[in-house]
Amino acid sequence: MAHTDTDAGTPQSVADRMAAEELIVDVDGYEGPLDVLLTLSRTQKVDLRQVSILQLAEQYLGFVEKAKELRIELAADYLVMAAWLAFLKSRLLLPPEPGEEGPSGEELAAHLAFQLERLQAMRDAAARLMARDRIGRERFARGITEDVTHRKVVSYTATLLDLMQGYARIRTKDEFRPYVMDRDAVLTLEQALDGLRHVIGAQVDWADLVSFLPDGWTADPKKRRSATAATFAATLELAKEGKLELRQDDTFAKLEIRRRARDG
Amino acid sequence: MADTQEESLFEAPPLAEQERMVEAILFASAEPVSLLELAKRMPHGSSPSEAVDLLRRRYEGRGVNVVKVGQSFAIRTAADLGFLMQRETVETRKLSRAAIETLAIIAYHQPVTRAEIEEIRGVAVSRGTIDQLLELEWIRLGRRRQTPGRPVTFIVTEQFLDHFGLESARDLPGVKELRAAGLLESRPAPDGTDGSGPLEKNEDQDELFDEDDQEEDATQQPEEEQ
Amino acid sequence: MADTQEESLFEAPPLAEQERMVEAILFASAEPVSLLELAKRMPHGSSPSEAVDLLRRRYEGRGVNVVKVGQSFAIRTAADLGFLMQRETVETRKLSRAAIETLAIIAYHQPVTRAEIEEIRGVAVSRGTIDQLLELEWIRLGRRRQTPGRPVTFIVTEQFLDHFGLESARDLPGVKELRAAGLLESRPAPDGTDGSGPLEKNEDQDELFDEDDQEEDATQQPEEEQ
Repeated sequence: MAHTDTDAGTPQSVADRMAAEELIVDVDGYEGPLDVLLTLSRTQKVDLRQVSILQLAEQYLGFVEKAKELRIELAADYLVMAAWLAFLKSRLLLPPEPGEEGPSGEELAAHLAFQLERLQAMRDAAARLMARDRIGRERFARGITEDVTHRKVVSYTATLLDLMQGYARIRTKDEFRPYVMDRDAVLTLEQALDGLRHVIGAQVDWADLVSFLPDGWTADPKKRRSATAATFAATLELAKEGKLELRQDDTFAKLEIRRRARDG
Repeated sequence: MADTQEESLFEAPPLAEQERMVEAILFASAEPVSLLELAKRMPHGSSPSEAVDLLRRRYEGRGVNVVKVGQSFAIRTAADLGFLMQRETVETRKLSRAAIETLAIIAYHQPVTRAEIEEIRGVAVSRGTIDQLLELEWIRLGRRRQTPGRPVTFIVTEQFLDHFGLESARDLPGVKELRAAGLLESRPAPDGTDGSGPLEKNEDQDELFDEDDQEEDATQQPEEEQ
Repeated sequence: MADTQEESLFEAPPLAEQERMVEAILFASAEPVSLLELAKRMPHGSSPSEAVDLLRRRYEGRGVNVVKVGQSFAIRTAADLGFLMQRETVETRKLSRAAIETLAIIAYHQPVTRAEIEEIRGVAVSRGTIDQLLELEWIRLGRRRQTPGRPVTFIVTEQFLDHFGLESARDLPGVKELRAAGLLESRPAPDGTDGSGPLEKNEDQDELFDEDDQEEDATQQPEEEQ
């Protein structure tokens, strides 16, 4: 308490000044100007709702003055608050100028009072909260826990349709093969030649080419067509070899073949 | 298919049996268990909420009690027996005054933006303070505020409620009185330095202090808001 | 609280209160607790073994029980409720094509040996496919075939009939019916039971080469191909 000298005419009481000094000694411990204002307001020893904002403004300005005297660096926001409170003080003291814009001093003061009251309320609430019966201090959770194991159960399903389609698929699978020309309805030239060579030697008289088609190749039109073509090609081949001769009376008339006489 | 068969073939177990099941499940877990989770684990057709009620009454006055935490339930030792317990749990890093105040502001004013917390405390909130509370899982992000910049909001979690033995945020000590006194409002400064409108905010808060809504809120992703 | 503790130095709390204490201690401890440890933590003059006995009886038939572990005590889930500590999620999957085909062959041709199945399918049948069907209890072993090597045969089960809503395997639609239902291509079966003409046949082959079929083929399991 080395600094008890004060300016003459200050409205502050000794107690206020001492409080302000204590504040200054511990200025780093305060969380900003609002915190300081809240602490200062307690020196008024009244309900926060009745706190005199004008007096509070003066207390704060005194605090800033003191800090200056003690060459304590105050953060910028402390000085901004000081300037704002000085402005508020002038508003509260002087009658409003006619036509003046902006909120009145009373409105600004009321808001500051609200802010202080709200901050104090939150501090009280925080204290009450922290004083509750807390887990790990008064109340305890289960010590031996059992983990819930997640088990994934896969259930397989199939429908009757799946089953039948599956069976159908197998039953048709044999037919499913790489595409090749289906030969069983085709009489090859070799087959026709083979057949014709065997019978032509005995054919002395002219006979219809169709009668030389192999057995089983006449009923089905597709087979008949193939057999006819192959047999005809075979007769041409044999004619070239000089083994038979063929004739046709007219266009689209029937083709006739017979053995070619060896001497002729 | 097997499921539906089970459902139709077997009736739910008797309520006394369901109570035993809830007892086993709650005893097995250190964390609160929701009614939804109970229903999932109990046989089809069970009525977890009835069973929990029975169990809750059974444990009244006992060494351990069934407590409601948000939409969940947990078994906790009776507070008067705390002296018997070994402080086995590692004490969480001592919270700074700033952290404690910030936590209280979030609890009482939720959903609340960082700017609003700063407005109430009159100082900037350091990143570390919020981080510490998030790490403790006592707070989490709420819906974004539908104001310019769409700032994120903070709300308290089920873990917070559990830790402080609260059923819901409505059970915070003195919350009714504070509301009645208008101290949970965010009044704009008369000189217009404060941007948040009190009407909008209070609507938000009403919602949050509504039981059903808390659950809804829990499932909501902040980014779902347009 | 300090008062009651001091008092208890001289007079033990009532047994009911001791029981509460034991309950809380056993609940919160991470390890089973011995009587000695209980005695250390409870007020002087307490009788832990009596209190444990009371608690033990109280939890008889409940969802959790007080059990003796060596010389110590712990609260544990009742044995019959262990299933609650598992959460089952049932995932329904379609049976693989190989399994369906194998199953179909067994159903249509039972009793059938593995070699016969392979002959009909035209590809090797993996061990896993048979195992899966056995596990599903849709097939089981039939009599051994009285041929060299006495191979086992497979037949379908009651469960199979149940699942597919059949009274007997004979109720399965025959090849002709499958064809009538459009499930079989109208080509004659290789065993020549069908009399449809060759003209149709070529048309069929065209059909077989359409896209669907080729895609279906691509889904076949490579290891199933011989």
